[in-house]
Amino acid sequence: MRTYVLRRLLGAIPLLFGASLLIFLVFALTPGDFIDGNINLTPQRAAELKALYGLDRPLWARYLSWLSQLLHGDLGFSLQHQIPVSTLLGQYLWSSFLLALVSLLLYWTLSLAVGVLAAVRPYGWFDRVVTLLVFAAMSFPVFFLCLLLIKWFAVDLGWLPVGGMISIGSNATGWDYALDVARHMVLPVLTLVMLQAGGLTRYVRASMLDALAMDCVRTARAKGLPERVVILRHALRNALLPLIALLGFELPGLFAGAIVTEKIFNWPGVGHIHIDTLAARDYPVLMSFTLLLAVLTIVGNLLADVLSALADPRIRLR
Amino acid sequence: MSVLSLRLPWRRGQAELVSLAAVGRTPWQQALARLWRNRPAILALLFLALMVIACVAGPWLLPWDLETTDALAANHPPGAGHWLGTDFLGRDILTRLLHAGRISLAVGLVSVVLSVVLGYVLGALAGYAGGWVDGAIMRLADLLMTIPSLPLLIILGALLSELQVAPEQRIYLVMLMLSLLGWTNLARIIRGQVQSLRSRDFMLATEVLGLPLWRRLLVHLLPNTIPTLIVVATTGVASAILNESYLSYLGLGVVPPTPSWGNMMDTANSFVDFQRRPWLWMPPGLAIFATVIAINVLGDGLRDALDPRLQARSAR
Amino acid sequence: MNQPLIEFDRLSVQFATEQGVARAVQEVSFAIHAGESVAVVGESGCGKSVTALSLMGLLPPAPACRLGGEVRLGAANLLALPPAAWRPLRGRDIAMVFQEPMSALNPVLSVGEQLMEPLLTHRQLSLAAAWQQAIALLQQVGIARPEAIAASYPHQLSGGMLQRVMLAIAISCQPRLLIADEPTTALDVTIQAQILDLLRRLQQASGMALLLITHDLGIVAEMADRVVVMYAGRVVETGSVRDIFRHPQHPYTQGLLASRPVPGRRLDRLAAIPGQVPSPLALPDHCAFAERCPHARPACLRRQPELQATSHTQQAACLLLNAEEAA
Amino acid sequence: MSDDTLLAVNGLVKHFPLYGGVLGRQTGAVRAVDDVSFVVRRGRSLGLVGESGSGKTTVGRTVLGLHQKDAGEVRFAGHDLHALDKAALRRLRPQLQLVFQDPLGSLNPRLRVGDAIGEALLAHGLCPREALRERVLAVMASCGLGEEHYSRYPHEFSGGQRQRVGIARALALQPALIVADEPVSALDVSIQAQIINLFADLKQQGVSFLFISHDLAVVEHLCEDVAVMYLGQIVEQGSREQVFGQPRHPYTRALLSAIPVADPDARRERVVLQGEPPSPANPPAGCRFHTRCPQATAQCASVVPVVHRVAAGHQVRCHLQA
Amino acid sequence: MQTYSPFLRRLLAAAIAAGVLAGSAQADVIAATNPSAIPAQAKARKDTIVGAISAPQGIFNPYLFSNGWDENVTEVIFGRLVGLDAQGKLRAEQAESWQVSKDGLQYTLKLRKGLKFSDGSPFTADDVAFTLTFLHDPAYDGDTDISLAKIKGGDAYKAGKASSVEGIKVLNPQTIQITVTEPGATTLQLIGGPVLSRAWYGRGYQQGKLDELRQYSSKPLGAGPYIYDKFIPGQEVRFHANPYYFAGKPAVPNFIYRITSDATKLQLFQTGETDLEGFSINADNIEQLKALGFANLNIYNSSDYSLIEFNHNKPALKDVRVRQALTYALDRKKLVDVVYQGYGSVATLPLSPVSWAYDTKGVNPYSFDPAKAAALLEQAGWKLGSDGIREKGGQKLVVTLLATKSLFNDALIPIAKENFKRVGVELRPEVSDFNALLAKRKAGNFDLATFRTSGLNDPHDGVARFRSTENEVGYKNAQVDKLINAGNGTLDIGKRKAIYHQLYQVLANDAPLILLANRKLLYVNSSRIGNYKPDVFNGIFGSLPKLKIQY
Repeated sequence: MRTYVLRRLLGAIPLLFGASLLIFLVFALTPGDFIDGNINLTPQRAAELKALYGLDRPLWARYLSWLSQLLHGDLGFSLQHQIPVSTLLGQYLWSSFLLALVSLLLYWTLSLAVGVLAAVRPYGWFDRVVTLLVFAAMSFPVFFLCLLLIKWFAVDLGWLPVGGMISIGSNATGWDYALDVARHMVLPVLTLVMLQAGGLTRYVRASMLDALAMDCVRTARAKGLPERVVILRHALRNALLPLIALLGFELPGLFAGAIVTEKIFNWPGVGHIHIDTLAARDYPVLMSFTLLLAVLTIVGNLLADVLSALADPRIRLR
Repeated sequence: MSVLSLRLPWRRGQAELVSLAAVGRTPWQQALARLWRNRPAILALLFLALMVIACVAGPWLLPWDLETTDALAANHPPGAGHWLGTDFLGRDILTRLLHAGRISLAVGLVSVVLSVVLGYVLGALAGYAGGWVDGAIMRLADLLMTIPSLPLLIILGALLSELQVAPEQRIYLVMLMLSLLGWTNLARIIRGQVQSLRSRDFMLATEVLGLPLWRRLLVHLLPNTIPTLIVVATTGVASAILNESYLSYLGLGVVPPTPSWGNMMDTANSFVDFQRRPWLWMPPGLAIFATVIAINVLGDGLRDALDPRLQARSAR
Repeated sequence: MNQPLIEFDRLSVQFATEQGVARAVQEVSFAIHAGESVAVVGESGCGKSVTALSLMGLLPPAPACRLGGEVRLGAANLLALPPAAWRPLRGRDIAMVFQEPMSALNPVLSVGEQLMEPLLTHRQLSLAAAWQQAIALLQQVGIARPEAIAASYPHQLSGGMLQRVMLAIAISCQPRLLIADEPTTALDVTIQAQILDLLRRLQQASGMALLLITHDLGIVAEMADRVVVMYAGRVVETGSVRDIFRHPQHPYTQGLLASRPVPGRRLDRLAAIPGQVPSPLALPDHCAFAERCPHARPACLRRQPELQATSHTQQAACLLLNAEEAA
Repeated sequence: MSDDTLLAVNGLVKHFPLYGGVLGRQTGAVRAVDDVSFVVRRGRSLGLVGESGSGKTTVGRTVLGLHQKDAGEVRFAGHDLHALDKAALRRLRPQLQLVFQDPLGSLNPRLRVGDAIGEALLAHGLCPREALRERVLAVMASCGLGEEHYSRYPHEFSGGQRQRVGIARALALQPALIVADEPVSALDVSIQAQIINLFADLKQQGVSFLFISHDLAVVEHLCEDVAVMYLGQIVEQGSREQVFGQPRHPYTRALLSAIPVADPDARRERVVLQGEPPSPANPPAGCRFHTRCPQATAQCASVVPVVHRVAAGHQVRCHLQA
Repeated sequence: MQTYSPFLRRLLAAAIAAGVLAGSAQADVIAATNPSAIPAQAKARKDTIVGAISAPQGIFNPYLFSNGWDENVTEVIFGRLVGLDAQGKLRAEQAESWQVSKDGLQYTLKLRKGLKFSDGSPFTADDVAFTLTFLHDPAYDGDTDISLAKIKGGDAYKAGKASSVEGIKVLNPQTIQITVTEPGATTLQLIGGPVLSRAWYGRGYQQGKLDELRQYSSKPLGAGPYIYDKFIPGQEVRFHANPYYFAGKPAVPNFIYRITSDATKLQLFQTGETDLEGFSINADNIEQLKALGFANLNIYNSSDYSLIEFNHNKPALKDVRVRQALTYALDRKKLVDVVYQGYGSVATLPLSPVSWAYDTKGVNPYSFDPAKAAALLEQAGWKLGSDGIREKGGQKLVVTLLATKSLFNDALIPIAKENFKRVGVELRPEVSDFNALLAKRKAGNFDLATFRTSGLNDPHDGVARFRSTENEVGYKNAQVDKLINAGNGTLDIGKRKAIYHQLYQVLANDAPLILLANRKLLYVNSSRIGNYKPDVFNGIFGSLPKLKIQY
């Protein structure tokens, strides 16, 4: 098991370098840079600034200096925000994480419950209704869903705030603060849950159907175990194995920020600044953030493998 | 033991029955018959066919021109002349809707075709060749998986305009980019399938029979991966259509004045239009919604029909 | 004869499939007495496994599956029981061992956990007591290092070992009937011998009845007291093991016995039964074996033969047994 | 080696490497086949008997060139099979065919059986396209399949018919040797007999078989020569009469006694072997069978037994025969 | 404006920040009809005004920010020495008065007495000198181009050849004198901007080293009406009233900038979360806002203009007749009507109609005239081809148009395509993000490009782009250069007005670009806020210190 993890870690190193090179090239080859986007500059001033930011240096030199910076643990300095990239990301990353984590927990719970129930009686009325709802939820364009929810719950009914993370000027702390944030989170979380739960429910249902068809489930029934035990202990535990790997893949998503949802709900998340920095060609932020996601993807893959190995004695005890 | 046998005894019985009852039918005919019995899937297919016909033929039959603007007829609600009303430039919504349908559907198809070709070829190659070829292709797939697609799309979109691509065609190139990133999923699936098919007895048999390589690949190996391909491709079209609407929302998709369902729905972004002019966003919204549902239902039906054991493992 | 333990009374099982109704089991009647070994023999698709599953209540629910007739345990008709009332019988009164021990055990639970489950459910033992009992059971089925085996997972054990574990699970609540569905088909010959030995010893020790489902006549000859021969969902012949092997009455039974090469007795050709088993979707109203039967008469294509006694221990379902009708 | 030798296998070794560790280096090997030698003579059949994991299937596949050997030699009709280049091997293919255990899995589900039987004939240029159908129908007829089966798909057949198709496919090429890997074990009893009879018919037409099976009764019925394998090695081989009549190796004896006999009165004393076969990745030192052998001595645990010739053509790998 | 992609809009807005929050001289006000409809949430905020802002990034230094929204924050914190009044004329703010020498080369500014930064420390001429010196620093990378002021010795300081800027002289704590090498009409605005405290920002400052100074971007210290409290990224910026503000402590104790987005700003205003908000102007929005009852709508002319630029390096577009033809061919009236729904006008001059220099007399208005356009193209040798597209020497008259995605362009592109087609010109629109558009334009890889200028405080700002030294698209005209320099070379409004009038006529005949539209702006306040008088040059900042909460 440990050698397995170590081997995977070793394999991730060239992948990381490849990713860093790819990310750098993609951004370096994009037309326009941080200076080009400023129409107020005279050509002379623009040239001075490009030299100041090192944007006039050859590609390889820029890559190498970025890389060596990274290897020293320095993510660089945001051109647009004039603060270290790590500080900048720190400001936004955690609210994205909060939003993503809460919706992740909710839609996993929901999908598991619904998917299992649907699989226990496949093609029953519950399954059919769930299938229909799942397809419906999967077929909504995100922004449309956001706007609809705002119109109903925030404007027409006035139950929930339109957007943001805290009430204006609020100095609440402790429980009041948590409550305030929770109230603001309801709609964006609802959106994300609706968007994500569909696919996962289908997956859970399929996996559960597979598991229910296993011989060992029949054995469990033949032993006279209560149906609840048969389903939860025998079938679900097997159905969870492929799902656990899926959980690992969610890792980068936790930090990527839901761009459209965050934007429309004014959630101060990282998806929000992502597009802004892109429009401004704030490369240090963009590259670091993209690389962060790449690292998280690799770690997520690794985690997925390790988690499923841990969950499955056939791999764990090989 | 029969490869198709499921583990439950009654299932095994049924699998046997299926094969005995359907005498004289090719596997494709069998699949069609199974599909035919799936009423929702057939309804979905019918709906899609109607949608395609309407989008292809509709704009010719309607009296309105796609691009001619008419400031006097701006923002008319649905009525006798303009059945679905007009937009802020006085263009007929129905005409634009159907025209947009052509584009959205074409975009969906094209991007899927591209990513499917890439994913299929690379996946099959990796699965069949094994060794360093497999290693290289799969590492490339790993690498692409680490790159989040959105920034890439934005950047590639910008690159495209640098290359002087005509705006009507740009969306296809954007979708090409999506394909360049999106093939990995299918490649993995196909690779796995090819690997397992390769070690199946009938592939060993082709070797023992001394069949030439091309025949082993084209007649024996690859046709058996087609069902998976069809299912993945179908659901791919649905997500491509949603992607297009998403990209158009971000200003990266189909650019006006060329209409697409995605950029038409953009109007919903204006609170006033959202509140007061539902005819602007409802038709494209419903079109996307219904089409995507129909494709998903059809995909589900195809999955059941083509390979009852192939599970709903589509990428979310 | 005294009251049988289990009595199948004209059991019928039909499956609704996409192509139509499959008549998997039709009008099957036979009884199992306490302590007796009954073997059900037949080829795949003849309904022998379905018959066994109907006893366990493990067939899919209606409308996918329709049941007819009765299966009596003592005085109770099992088929009339609600699902909740089934459960306490399973594993306690009737236990079952399946063909593939590797897939029949849950890969994510340790052998010990799976062994303790019926003890905890049916005998309400404490965890510690269940563990003790589990170890004892493993010893009873001839496993040398029971603690180590109990802590291991199915994939770490061989097929023979797993089948021993399955047997341990099956006997854990001292069932009155053990159903063994092709228990050794997946195993090698030398392991098969071990498991059959074990099965015989366990049965002798506990006095439980055994319903053995198999296609292997050799195993039947070694294990069974009585034999039920099934073909196309029906019982075609039943009798004591000696009757069946010495004086098979039904042409199918005769064909089965003749179609195996016998070690040490060289023949140039085997007496194969021509043709194949009919589809359960399209069973004839007459004798289902008629098309393959070397002795078939026109009368055989007219009606379904009934089981009739050919001696006081043997019954067969063949029109040829009635000389006048066959003529 | 006499003139009627069709296939000669000499000292064949096939190991499957195992990888492990952080860097994925080879850490061991499954010694599937270790020093196996036998001969199949023209017009005769060799039965290769053993339990699962004994390496009999690997022998079959290595003989067919589907696996690369690690050592030893496979000579088929005078050719060193593993020394041939790809094209030459392909030309030799029709001579050397395989029948599988799983009749459905060995047929391409998307190919009509007529095409499946005929395609290799075309590919090797053994039959002009115009005559193909005739020729295929003739082969099918010899395997008990009718014209109505020609354009059906594998899923439309019963197990026995599928196996007939599989045999017809091999037979169409008029092979000299057919490697039959457990060809009847997936079939029902009544169907098994039909297929066994079909093999008997083919033998009469002069086809030789390497018949791989765990079913001793079937082997005894069909094969003139028998080799018994245990953990990658042949422990005993000889003629049918020698191996079944005077088995010398304790394993062969145990195997024979373990077969349930379809006779309720034949209650015999049986040698029940203890334990299970060890893993071929880690075979025991000395005699590989010593861990389960009821007659094992101290010598057996340490010294590898050599092959003893106990009679003409009867060889045993056992210290007790010394 | 809500209908287009918010991030692109924000980007545009960032580039034209000054313009967005600037307004016209006279605002039309549509007063609230039903102040009692003010949402309870807003009424509950007794001591706080909430304004709206799009995307501040936290660089709250008036010379280091890179985005217009940060500038809006600094305006609240810093104030200026010299500002503009609602008519765009210079106004004394932190500076009490100024003098300019006859030759326009010497500027003397006198500060108000007792000026203090918000921490109570004195605000002196030395701080002004520090600010101007810092702007000349070689490491300075902000947007402000002090070199345009041509301060004597500035270049030497920047090149590291001098340790101070020669032209900056502190005469006494209240007076500073600036010497320049060229006169400039906009110089006073440039040197009269926000002032950085030397005591706060100058700690650790050395020539060429700005690292420490940058750190204070998140801890700003100024002398404006409000004091910075806290920035919650993505959420809001909070301020409280500055007791040392030169015009007296503002009446409302707290001010908050709430971050809003286009998709939901109306909803936020409607539910009372914001008090002040800007909207894109059109009949729909106005009607919707009027219906709320509690909103005061302030409508005024913006100072920017939109345009289609020609690439003068392309052979076809070098021909003035082609440029004129394309201008005639475009139905700009229709465009303005569709987009602004009566709240904008076709642009005739590169200038806002509110400017003192605005005079269209004798300037060709290029009214929509397809016939004339066709005639001009004929004259230029472009003959109609069989496919309806004109050609010359085998070359089709096909022009590309670079545009960003915006509601304005959503209308412009189909209209232009249709109009040009009518005169035999094929238009190929290309939509990209703003940054990419500018990069492409700079690379010369286009025929036409459309965008909007930033806010223009001085007529010079509107015409500087035509000067051959600054023009990036190949336009050269010696007479235009001369007139531009003359207009910037004097501060006499009378003289300048005459010069610009002549310039506008010359430019119109030359048609170096197609002027599209002058728009109006819509600023809305909840009627609970009193004294709110936004104008084009100051946005909300003109009235911020005087705001009061009346309901």
